[in-house]
Amino acid sequence: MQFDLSSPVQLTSALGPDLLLMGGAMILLLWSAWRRESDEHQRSVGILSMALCIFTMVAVGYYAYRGYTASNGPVAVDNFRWAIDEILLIATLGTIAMSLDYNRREGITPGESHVLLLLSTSGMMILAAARDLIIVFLGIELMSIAIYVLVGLNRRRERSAEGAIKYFLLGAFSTGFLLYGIALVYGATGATNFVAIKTNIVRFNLGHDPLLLVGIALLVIGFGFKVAAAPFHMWAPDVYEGAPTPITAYMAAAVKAAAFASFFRLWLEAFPTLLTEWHEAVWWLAAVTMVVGNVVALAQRNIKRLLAYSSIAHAGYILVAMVVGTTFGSSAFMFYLFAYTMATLGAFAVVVALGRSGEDNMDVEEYAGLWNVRPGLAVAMAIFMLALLGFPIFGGIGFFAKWYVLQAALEAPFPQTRLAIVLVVTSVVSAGYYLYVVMVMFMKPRASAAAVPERSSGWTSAVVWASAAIIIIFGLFPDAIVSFTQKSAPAIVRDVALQQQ
Amino acid sequence: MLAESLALTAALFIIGVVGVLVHRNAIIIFMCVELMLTAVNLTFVAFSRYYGAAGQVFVVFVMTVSAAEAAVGLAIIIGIFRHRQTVDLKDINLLRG
Amino acid sequence: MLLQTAASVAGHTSVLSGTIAEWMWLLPVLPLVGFVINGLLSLNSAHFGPRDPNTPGHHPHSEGAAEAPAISHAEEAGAAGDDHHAVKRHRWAGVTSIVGPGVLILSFVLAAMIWWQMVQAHPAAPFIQRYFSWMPVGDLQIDAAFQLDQLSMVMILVITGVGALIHIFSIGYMRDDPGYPRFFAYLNLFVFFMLVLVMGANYPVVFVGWEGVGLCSYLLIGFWFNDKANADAGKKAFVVNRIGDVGFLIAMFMLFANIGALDFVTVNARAIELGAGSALVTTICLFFFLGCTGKSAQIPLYIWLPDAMAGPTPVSALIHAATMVTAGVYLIARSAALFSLSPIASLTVAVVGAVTAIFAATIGLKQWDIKKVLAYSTISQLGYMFVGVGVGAYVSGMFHLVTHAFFKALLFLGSGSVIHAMHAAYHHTGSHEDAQDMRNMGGLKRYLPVTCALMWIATLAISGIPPFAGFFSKDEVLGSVFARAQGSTLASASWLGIPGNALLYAIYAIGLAAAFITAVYMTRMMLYTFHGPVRTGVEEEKHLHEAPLSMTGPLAILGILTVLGGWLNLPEVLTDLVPIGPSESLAKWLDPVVGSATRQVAGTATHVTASTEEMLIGAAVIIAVAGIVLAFARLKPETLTPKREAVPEHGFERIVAEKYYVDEGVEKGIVRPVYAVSRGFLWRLIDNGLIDGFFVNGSAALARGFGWVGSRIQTGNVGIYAWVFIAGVLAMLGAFTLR
Amino acid sequence: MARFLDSIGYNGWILPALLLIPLVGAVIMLLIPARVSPETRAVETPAARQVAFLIFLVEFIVSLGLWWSFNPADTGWQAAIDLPWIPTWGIRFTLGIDGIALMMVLLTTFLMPLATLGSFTSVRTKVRSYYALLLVLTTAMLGVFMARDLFLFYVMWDMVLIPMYFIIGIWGGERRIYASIKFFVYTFLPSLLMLVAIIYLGLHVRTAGGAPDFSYDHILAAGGVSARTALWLFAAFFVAFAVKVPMFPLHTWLPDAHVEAPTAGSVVLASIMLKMGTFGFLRFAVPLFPGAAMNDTVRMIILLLAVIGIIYGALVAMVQPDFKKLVAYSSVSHLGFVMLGIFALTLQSVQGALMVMINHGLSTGALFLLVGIMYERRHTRLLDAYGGIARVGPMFAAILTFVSLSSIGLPGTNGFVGEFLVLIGSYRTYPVLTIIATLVVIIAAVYLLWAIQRIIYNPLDKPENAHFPDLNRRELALLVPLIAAIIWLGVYPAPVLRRMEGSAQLLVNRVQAGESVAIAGRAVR
Repeated sequence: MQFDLSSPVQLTSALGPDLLLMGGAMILLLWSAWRRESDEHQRSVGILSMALCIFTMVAVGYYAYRGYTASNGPVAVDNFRWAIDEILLIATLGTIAMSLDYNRREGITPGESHVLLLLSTSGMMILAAARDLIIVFLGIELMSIAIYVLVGLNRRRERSAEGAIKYFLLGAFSTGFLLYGIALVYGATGATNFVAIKTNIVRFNLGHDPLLLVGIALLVIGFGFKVAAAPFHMWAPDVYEGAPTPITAYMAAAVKAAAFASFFRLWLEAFPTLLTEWHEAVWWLAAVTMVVGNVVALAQRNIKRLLAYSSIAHAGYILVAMVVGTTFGSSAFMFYLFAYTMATLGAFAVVVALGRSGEDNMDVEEYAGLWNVRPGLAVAMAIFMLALLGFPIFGGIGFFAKWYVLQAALEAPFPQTRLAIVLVVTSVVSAGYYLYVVMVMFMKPRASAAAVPERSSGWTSAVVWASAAIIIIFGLFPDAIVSFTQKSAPAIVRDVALQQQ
Repeated sequence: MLAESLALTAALFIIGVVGVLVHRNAIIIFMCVELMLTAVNLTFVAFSRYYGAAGQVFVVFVMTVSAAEAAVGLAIIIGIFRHRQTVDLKDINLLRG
Repeated sequence: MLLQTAASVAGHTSVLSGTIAEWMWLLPVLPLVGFVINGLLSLNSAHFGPRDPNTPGHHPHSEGAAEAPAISHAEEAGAAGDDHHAVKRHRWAGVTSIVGPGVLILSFVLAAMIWWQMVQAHPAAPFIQRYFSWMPVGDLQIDAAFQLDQLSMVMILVITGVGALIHIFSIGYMRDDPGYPRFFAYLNLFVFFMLVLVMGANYPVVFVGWEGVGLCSYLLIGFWFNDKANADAGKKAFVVNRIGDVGFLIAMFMLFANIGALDFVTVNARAIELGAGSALVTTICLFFFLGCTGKSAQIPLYIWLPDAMAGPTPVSALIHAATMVTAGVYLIARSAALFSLSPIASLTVAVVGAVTAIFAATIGLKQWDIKKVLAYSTISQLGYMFVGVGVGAYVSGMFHLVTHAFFKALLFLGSGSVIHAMHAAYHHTGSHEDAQDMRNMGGLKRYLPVTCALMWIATLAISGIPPFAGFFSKDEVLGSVFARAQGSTLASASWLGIPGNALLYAIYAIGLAAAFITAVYMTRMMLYTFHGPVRTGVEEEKHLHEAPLSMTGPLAILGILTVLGGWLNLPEVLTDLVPIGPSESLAKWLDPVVGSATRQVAGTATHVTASTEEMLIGAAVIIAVAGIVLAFARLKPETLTPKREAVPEHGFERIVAEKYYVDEGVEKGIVRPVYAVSRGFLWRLIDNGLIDGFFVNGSAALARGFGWVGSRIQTGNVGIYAWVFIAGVLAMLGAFTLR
Repeated sequence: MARFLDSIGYNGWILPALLLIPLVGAVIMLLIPARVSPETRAVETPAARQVAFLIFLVEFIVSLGLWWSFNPADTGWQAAIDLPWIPTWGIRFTLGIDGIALMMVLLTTFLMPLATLGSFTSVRTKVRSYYALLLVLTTAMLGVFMARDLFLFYVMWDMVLIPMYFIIGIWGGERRIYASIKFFVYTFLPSLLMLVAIIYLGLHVRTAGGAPDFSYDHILAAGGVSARTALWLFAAFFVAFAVKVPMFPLHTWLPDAHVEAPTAGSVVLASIMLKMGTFGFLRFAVPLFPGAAMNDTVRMIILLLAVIGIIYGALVAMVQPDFKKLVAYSSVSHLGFVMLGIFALTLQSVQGALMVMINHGLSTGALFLLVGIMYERRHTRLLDAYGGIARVGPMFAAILTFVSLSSIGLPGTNGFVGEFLVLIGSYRTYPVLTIIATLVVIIAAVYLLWAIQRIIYNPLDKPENAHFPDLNRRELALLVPLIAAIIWLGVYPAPVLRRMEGSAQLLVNRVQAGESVAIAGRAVR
């Protein structure tokens, strides 16, 4: 059926899953505030939140299955949104599972942490749905404010607090630019609804209106900050290192995904006709991000920082899919997000599993000879590293992600061969640090003094093995996901793509 | 009329940006960010004079959100102050490299 | 596989098909079997060699010491314990003594039977047996096929005959060596490859033998490998031969590219398509000849042969005198059809041969090592053969090849028995004198009468004194040079601007000169070895004694051959004077193979007039006699001092004694520079420095460097981040607005 | 034999079976029960190596049927299978072999058991994983030779890297970490460039459904990229393969990788993985872009590099103090012959190139096994540490000499057949280069004879060599098959040549045709 978004009731039902998650989160919040803080408490809250996530996933699945559509309005109802939602929820699920163990180890007792995650996720879901600049802003803020808190969650760790303040200040700073951009676009086009913006641009032929262009530029900056694209990435390494590891995973996976989703939708729905205008800039953004992320990662010795830079690099790869700006690009984008989320989640899960209280052992060298003591984790970590590297078979789905993006880049109306080359070369550079991790785990002898890391409880391992399994299985038979992602382009992009070809 | 107001807001925004760039005290920086947001709000208001209510609505949203942001932000700043007895960002650089 | 296919492919129509000749594949297979048996026996490590590393192989400054079994006893004894006279024979020595020579005798018998069959049948065309397809690739069809004709028959007889004798000799000579089975394994393998060489029906198969014999000579020269000098000599031989082989290969490539086939029948048939005297055929022939210079130790590739004397003496006799080194001559005779088309190539062959003949002869004058003398005389005699085949007198070349095989084998084996005796003597007294240096010999005729007598026969033969074999063959060669000078395609051709006939006269003169020198140094060798006072030493003298029958027997047979060898090809002038036998029998025998080619070169005038020929013969004999007389007159064995008191020569003598410093020149001029460049420039600079250091690791380091810089910018100070952010903002605004 | 194979539908299942057996084997390896030895706390799996050997043996025996089931007359794909894999991307799981692939497959399955046998005593730690990796590696290599889909080919091509990376990095020598990462990056960069080219081709040729099509046959049939584009694509493929081969300036990963890798690793690297490069040229780079590959300039450059590599490799090998490095550089020289043969592009030269590929696999494989044997006994590979070994180890000496001779290319051994055919074929098209290349037979003799002289000849003056044990049964068992193969291919290579001739001829014709087309096109333009 088709929602008529002009009617409040139908709008509400169109937002069903998001509201479900939000409402559930509120209830959980109350419930968790009800009882005394204790580890058992935070665990039960966490488990309930996970249940809620799964419930929401089912709801999303149902919506997708029913193939709802909607008239033009503040929110979109299309597969793109559902796909993103599922990815986000998977990431949240994994994060909560990790934090269950992590919080116990770090003595973080308040159960609200999980609820905050849920709230942030609901913000992301709204962001994924948003088809109106106001909603975009709300989504971003709902997401970000929760994360500011989560980063500083571990009050006892000074680094945690430092990360929080850095993220907060810079985040607010960038929000300013984003908002200003929104304001200017609004000023130039007189609309905040994506489709309206597009139509106005065409109608009044605003192709070269400086106001609009500056607005778009500021929007690029705002989103660029959220997805940690160079040169707006400086916060990422520090914040990722400072934040509690599960939250880092959450930021690397979910935040990036959500921001990208909105970025993508905005660009393909509102500014497709300006492709020639923004293409150049985003091209360079992608290239610079790939280079900076990969090259600087080479110098990292702290696993969390290393993964932070790797996530920056991957933002670059995803931007390549954006530059393409076709249906193909969007499905490639979706596929890549999925693969990337899985690998990142898994990698951080391993880090959590191997972490010690106070996160004093984040140095990669700590993993020396890991293979001898915890072969399972070592192999899993190797899989994640190879997946991030985009290596066939052993890297499973990671390779297909890269393959898909490359294919999209080369299939674009005007093929992005140069960008593809940059992508390829930087990927080789990335081998320098991904394999460094592998090398340390498998080829460095374990220091005799080093203690054998104690087995982490089931939840983290579950995340590790689940993501590993998904990576490998879909790495052998990616067809299901491929066909799904091919369906999941933003509704409007399709005809855009058609226009272009 | 629009041009002047836009110029004013732009000036305000830039002042805020420069403030962020030159100051090292977390609180002041945050104030400067707020200044930027205010500039944006003014922009919305200015535009909404031509396009109707949407801009005004937006301003309301922004103000609410920034209020929430301020609350969280100050909490975070206090959090760091607990650890370091300072909010001078120059000294807050454990995380680097 | 070889066997079955051989049986199945018997359907070849030739006068020889269905006869004993069908079994010719057995000729090489027999030695191969011997090789396998002996080879397996030799792998019995307990007796592979002296086992105790603390008794170093041989006395450093006596290469000769490497020779004798006696020394090997010493080592074995040293390994075993105190008893210095303990002889530790290989456990399987008995078996080897039967198998090793046995297979040779068998294949000689078979060869003789086949030869008799050929005498009966007189096949005009070669008898070819095709066993299986070796390298079938498109239009390149190379079969594993053997070819039997008069030319290969001669070679087969020489190889198996002389080979058998030398094998028998080796029983006595090598019996007490711990590596006895290995020795015979190598020897058999050599005969196998040599037979493949002469029986191959196409160039690639010949090449198999060609390199195979090279391999065996490598293995046999380095037989006593635990002396570095020997191993080096072996390596040198192989490498220098390889240089020649490159020529052989390239010649084959050119043949295939231009004729499209490599088997002799087709090549001979279509050689003319290359165009008589064309540059192409000349190039092909010259490349082939390069191969020959390597294998047959001609200038410039002769340098390996003297060192090859490091091998056991029977090896020197078989490989480095009788058979392998003559392969080059055989190849040219085999390719007569090609060479006869190219006067320039032929003249080159002749010139190189002549120059080598005189050059080596002069060096021979000053050598003290008895085997070195023989080595250089071999080189010089090979020069004669090349002169023969060079001037298109293929028969004379082959003739000299055969006779040379007889008398040079005799000389080597004789020197072998001398060295054998010397070693025995030195070993008994435990002295470490050089057993091969003539200055330590003298007066041996008293102790080694048989050897002495037989070696004198050979000496006279090589010096060209009638009626010994060498006289006839050498005279045949020189005579045909003279004949060609008077009228032939060569005479009318011009070589590097020199008119052919002048050149040929010069070659003839050089030949005579070389003959004279030959007579001198051979006599010198005999004098110093067998005559005058004994310089061996008082104590040693007691132990000098003649070799056992197993060694003298073959010597005797070779002696007979040396005497009668001339009858193979008596010149007509002689048979006209005194009817002592059929004339020109070898020439007639080889006519089906090389006749046409010879006529192609010589036209009608194959021989000079009888009167001229008598004159030439006279000159040759006079020269030879003069040489011997001079030697007797000038050389005073009495005044000679043993090696240890010997004073080094001076001036030109020194240069000659040092072999004109050719080896040193090669070492300094080629070997060292190549190594230096490879190590210093190619490996260190290009490989490690430029490619690896600069490009590969350099780029990696560059990336890491940038990474380091990037992470330094990440100071942790938010202020900086904001600035970077703003920089990005400005860039972005610029990207959107400035166009 | 052939009838029996047909009766069991051999051709229907053999190729996937060959890919599957090692994978299953790898799983089996990991399932082998391990016990922790009380004293050394080391995980011990005594059965592992035998099991691995058994699996490889089964693989070889199963693969042996191809020899008979292969029909030399048919130049098309044989034992072909074609299954859908990722339809939405037009990627299919298609396998098949022609004469060239046949020989490569057999070479692989023949060498792997020997390589396994060769590392029985040398690999003592983490045995199970070691053999599991070897098994996976086998699957990948076989996949490279069998793939008929460019995507599948690429996946297999890269799949080879990881096991080898671990084998070098975990069980390698002192500088193993450097060597492994160098090997990986060195080969990974160009292979990704090739990936871009592959995608480009796949998009250029589309299926009926509009999805990109990576089927080799279709791409081959389609052709028709502009000469300029073809040049770029060829360049991408060229770099990927040239590094693997390795061709002259891109060879420096090889000495490190070979020297640091454990014995089996070196054997696999030299005998099979280098062939993947030349195979790539024969199967992809040259036939897909005949215009570009046979473009006079390109061709001349490649031939020059090949000849430089031939001479350069030999000269550098000549001055190596380390025997393993020497053999490694000699590989550079040998593979140069292959490149010369391929790009001289006459039937003889191509056939010769194929022979050299096989022969190099056998001889160099044997040499590396011998190096491994030496190393196990004396724990050094420096030539000067040896001398006079022939006295104490006659069998070792005899075999080393023999193998070296085959590597030198002595007639009667396989080495000669290959080099002879390459040279005689190349002479027809490039006489001068061929003559230069021929010179290497001298240098080859120099470096190898000098090496073996310093090992087995010369005085036995080092006490530690005095008790150098001769080959034991296992070592004989793993060397004798190689020697047999060396003699067989040297004396009677006709069966092999006959099986490869069809494919070689097809390749030559195809390229010459394509070349002429390209030239014609240029003329028109």
